Amino acid sequence: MRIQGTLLWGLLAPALGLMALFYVVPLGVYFLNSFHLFRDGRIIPVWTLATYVEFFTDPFSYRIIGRSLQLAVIVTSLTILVAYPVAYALHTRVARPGVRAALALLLFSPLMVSVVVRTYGWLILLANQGLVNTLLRAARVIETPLTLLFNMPGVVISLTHIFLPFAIFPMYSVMGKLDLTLKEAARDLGAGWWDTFTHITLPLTMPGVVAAALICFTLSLSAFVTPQLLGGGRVQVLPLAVYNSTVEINWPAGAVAGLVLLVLSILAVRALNAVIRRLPGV
Amino acid sequence: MRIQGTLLWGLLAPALGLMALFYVVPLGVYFLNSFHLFRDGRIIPVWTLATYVEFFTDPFSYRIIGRSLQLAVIVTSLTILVAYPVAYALHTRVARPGVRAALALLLFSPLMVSVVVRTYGWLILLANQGLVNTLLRAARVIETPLTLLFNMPGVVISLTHIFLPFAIFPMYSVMGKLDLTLKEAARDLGAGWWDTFTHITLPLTMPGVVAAALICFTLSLSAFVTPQLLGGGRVQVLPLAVYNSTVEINWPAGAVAGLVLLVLSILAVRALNAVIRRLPGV
Amino acid sequence: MAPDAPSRGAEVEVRAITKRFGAVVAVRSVSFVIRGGEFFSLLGPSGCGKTTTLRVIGGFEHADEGEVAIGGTPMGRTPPNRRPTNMVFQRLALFPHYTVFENVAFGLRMKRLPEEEIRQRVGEALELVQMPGLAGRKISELSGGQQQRVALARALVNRPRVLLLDEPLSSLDLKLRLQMQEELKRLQRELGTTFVSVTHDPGEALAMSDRVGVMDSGILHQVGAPMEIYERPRNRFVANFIGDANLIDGVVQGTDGDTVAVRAGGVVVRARRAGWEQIGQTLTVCVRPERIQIGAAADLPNAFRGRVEDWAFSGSMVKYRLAAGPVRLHAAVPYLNGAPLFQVGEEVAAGWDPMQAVLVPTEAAAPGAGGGP
Amino acid sequence: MAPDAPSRGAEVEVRAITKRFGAVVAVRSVSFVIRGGEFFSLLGPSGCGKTTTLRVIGGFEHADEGEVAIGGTPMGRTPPNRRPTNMVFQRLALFPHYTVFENVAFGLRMKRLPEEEIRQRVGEALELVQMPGLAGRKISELSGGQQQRVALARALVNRPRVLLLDEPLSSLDLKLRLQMQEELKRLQRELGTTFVSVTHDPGEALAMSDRVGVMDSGILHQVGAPMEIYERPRNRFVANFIGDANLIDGVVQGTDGDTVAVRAGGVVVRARRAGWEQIGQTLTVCVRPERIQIGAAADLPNAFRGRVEDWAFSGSMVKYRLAAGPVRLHAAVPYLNGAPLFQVGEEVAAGWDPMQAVLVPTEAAAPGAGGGP
Repeated sequence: MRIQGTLLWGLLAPALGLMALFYVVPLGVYFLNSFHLFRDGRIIPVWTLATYVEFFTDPFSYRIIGRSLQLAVIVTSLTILVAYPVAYALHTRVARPGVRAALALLLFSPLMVSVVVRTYGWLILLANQGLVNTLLRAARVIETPLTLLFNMPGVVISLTHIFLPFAIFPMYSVMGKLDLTLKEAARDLGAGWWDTFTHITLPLTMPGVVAAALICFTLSLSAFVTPQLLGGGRVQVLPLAVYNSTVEINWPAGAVAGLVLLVLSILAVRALNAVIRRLPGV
Repeated sequence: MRIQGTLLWGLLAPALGLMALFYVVPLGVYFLNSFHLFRDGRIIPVWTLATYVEFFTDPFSYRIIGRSLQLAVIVTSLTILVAYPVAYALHTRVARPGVRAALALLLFSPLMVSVVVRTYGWLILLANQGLVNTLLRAARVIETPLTLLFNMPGVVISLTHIFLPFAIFPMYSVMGKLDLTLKEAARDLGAGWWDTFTHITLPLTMPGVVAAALICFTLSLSAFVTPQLLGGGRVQVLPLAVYNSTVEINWPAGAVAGLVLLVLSILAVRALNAVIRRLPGV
Repeated sequence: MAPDAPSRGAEVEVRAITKRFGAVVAVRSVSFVIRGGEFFSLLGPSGCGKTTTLRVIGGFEHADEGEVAIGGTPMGRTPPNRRPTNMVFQRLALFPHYTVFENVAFGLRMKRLPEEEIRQRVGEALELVQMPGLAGRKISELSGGQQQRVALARALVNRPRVLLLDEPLSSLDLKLRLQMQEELKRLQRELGTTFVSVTHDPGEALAMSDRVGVMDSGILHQVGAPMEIYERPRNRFVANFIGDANLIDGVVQGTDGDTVAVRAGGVVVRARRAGWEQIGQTLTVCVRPERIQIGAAADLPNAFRGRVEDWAFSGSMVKYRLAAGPVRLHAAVPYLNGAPLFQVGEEVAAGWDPMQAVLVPTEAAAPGAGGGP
Repeated sequence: MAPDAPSRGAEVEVRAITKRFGAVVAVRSVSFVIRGGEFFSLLGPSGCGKTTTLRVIGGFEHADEGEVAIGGTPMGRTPPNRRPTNMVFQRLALFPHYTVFENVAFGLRMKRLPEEEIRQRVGEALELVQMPGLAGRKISELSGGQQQRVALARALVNRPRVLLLDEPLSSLDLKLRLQMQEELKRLQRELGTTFVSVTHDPGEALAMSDRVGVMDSGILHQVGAPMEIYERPRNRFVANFIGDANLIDGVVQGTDGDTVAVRAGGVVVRARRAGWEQIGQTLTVCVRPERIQIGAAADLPNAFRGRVEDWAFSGSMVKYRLAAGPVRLHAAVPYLNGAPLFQVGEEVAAGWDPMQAVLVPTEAAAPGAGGGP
């Protein structure tokens, strides 16, 4: 049953309007600033590529871009490595219903706690006088406290933790569609556990892995709160550059950084989509 | 095919460790602060309920809680109202593949743009001298500029926009499982478009609606960046209270507010889960 | 089967309808007439266009060309909710969130009938399908057969002029399917409603219908009473699809009274004259396996010797595969306890009464493709 | 069917296995022996435990009680990859990300055979199932029948002692299913491999198997050659499940030579003596519809008059439903062109040769339930 086209577009209108008015237009206007100039603490509305030239001739820009990509790659890899076994375990359903429910609650609970609350939790845990260092020193494993805060490791660990559910979701969903008799067939044909995993399960769940990678990579690239609060200004990534520039009323520089961020995201999405399309059985 | 329990728990260990070490423990430690005291700019490690008493006797706390719940309810309702027709339109597949792909890209693109960039886009759009007011004044619809920024409407609109994809996803997924012949059967039995929708489509897609509501409500409740940047300090919600208290080194007050936030989230999840369980056909 | 089914004239007229899905032509210029009070079946393999034809009648699809008239009124683009038809869907399409009662009542509620009348008519409909007392059940609590009955009651309670059934029994297992076939026939005879059924099961079509239309690749090959299409298939497709058939290609040698002699690879076989055959023409002799006699067939006009290649027991029959030179035959012999069996490799005599074999054109397509009444 | 199939002694021994899933007992103390080189079928309705039994043999499930021995070796908890069996799965379970070649080669690769040998054996296996030249195809590019053949080749290439087939033909449509039945029989005979098949289709089991085991509710009711279980069903379930059966409950009145007279609601019917019947005992006479003669049956020892309630044409047969007092009979009469038909309401004589009717116990369960040789 199909309803009339007119009625249908009527149904879509509020959403499309909202998207156009509050997404495309403001972004466009914001990005227009990138063609303006920032001098002596104010924006000069001339049309110029000067801000772009400044950005791309400043070595610091490349360090920020590199840092952003590095963070995204590390967080994505780590998240997938931790999340895949979890999705696999949930999928094979070894855990009894009670155990599974507890696991699911534990894994998806981060989504329920405000990022602010969580981030302050980590501050306590990872600080020089924090729980981890106190325990390690009490156990005489280390002498001087490890620097876990206001640097990459802290940001990486916390982002990995936040993105875990986002990575488990798509992989678990793809695994749910995996025909379990394929694994039985492999066993029947003489494959042990490892051969079954590498020849059947892993290749057939790759679409889920790539989807998870896509989500994690994009989210890492544009993560703002965690690098701001846990990075302590020492983890300079693009979203922070956007924020800092804009706070200093240097909207042109912020807009250029924002555009670079958008382009990187789009490139990542396209690359991973191309990978998905080449996977078998898709 | 089931693999051995030992091996399986081995697979789960990294994730469980990460969750325990970087989620349960820090949150627990952070929340322990709620039993301490903050006096004269420093934390006094005594064990007391004084901070709780202060929080729950201060009328301002209830205003913050009320404001948080109000924001969550309004944003959730608005998001569902806008997202349902979109999911429905995508589901009925009236749009040609090209149109559908364009729609999907438009709808899910907010996830690709850093929240910081997006928020600054809105600043431009909604400011007193911004695009909306300029256009409205040029068209002589209004005389004095509308206040769209640093108040509830701005925060509500931008959160609705951000959560749109999160609401469309579960509803679209439930609609995909809807047997289309049920709609044909209703038509065959004499139901027009509206009767088919109210008697068949809507009741059978309610699980998706409730799941979307759950996600939007929880996310709205703990939203931080948008209220901070677009609310201009005038939209006082719980995550901001946590942030502000903690920035002022008043960790006990922050912890209490954080706990209240967590409890509210859990209650919301439980309530909506109970609704889901009572829905027909689940 | 009710050979004395009341004929109320043309109830459904399908006039040269064609339906395309993109580049695929699902139905090609199909015409036929369904008489009032008749049990009509559209039969064919999956993808033959039978379900599309049914959906065009029901208003779920619109024909690209041609039109459908019900009770003499052209339907045009009338939507399903304003047609005098009701459908029993292939997967039943019962509303999972309603009880049995609410499912059956749905159509009456849409007509805004008074509660009293709804209650009474739903009760009657449930009795008609032998499901009284289960009105309060949830759909998920019913067995497959019970769900089938509810789907029937939900359609019949609206007293449609024409009931459309889309593979209504395909989800049931064998025993239940046979039982429901009998019940559908009983219902149809009791109510006098015109039934139009779609099925891929030749046995079901033959057993239930007053008339059958055989379709393939969007073409209606033949319309006729069950015995007619079984006895006198118009072409190879119909012969092969309805039951098992031995199709022997050969050249007409001559005629002799009612029979015609056909030479097929060294063997001469005889069949009933069709009237259109000509000497020297290449055509196909169609003979049903159960009409072939083996063992004591030496005195039949077209007996020959063959070797048993294989045999299989099917319960009531033993099916032999015979090789007679280049010709391969399937023969189905009734099996009685203690009946003699021929073994693989054994030489046997085989033959048939020529009046039990018919001629069909050799080419795959029908001579006057498009069929119709 | 190969009545001369080589019997190599007990190849698979199933010894009193019981399997529970939670509170449900899927298989109850089932024992039977499959001989080497035999085509054995487990037949029963869905949920009867036949697939569970097959999976226990293949090592996919472990029996809670009892054990399975293959080739004399108890299997214990040996996993599927170390058993001398291969399985053709119900939904084929072909690897969608591999080509036809890689699918068939999978088992050989797991054995780390040299590439040369793999290439050769895969080629042979594809020829065996008549699929040469398609080795490079993707699975999704194959038709249902071709996928079926690949699944067979993938299992057979490993040269298993025992090939397990789980409803191997259930996804194919009727014509293709009949063709694949013949081919499976041919393959089994050529290779001499022991085949164990599971099916819910009595026709398939009868046509393909050397011996059939009939299961229901986890119980093995009867094991025997196709004709044996059709002719001499051990109980009502077997009689009813294998083909159509008239089951007439009555009381034994007396015996007369080889036959026994049973009074059933005013009518006396005769059947072949079973040996265990006693005068005054309540039991059931089982007679197949195709063994009932109507019309000219007045001279049969147990002829009586009945009224035609309904009839249906099935192609080779006309099926009548007759009422003779309280007794209702199904009769299947061969249909030949021009054969006389009895109309609904007509009075006819009906009867059968008493030697064609057998006795079964009236109670639903078998006398010595559990069955097996």
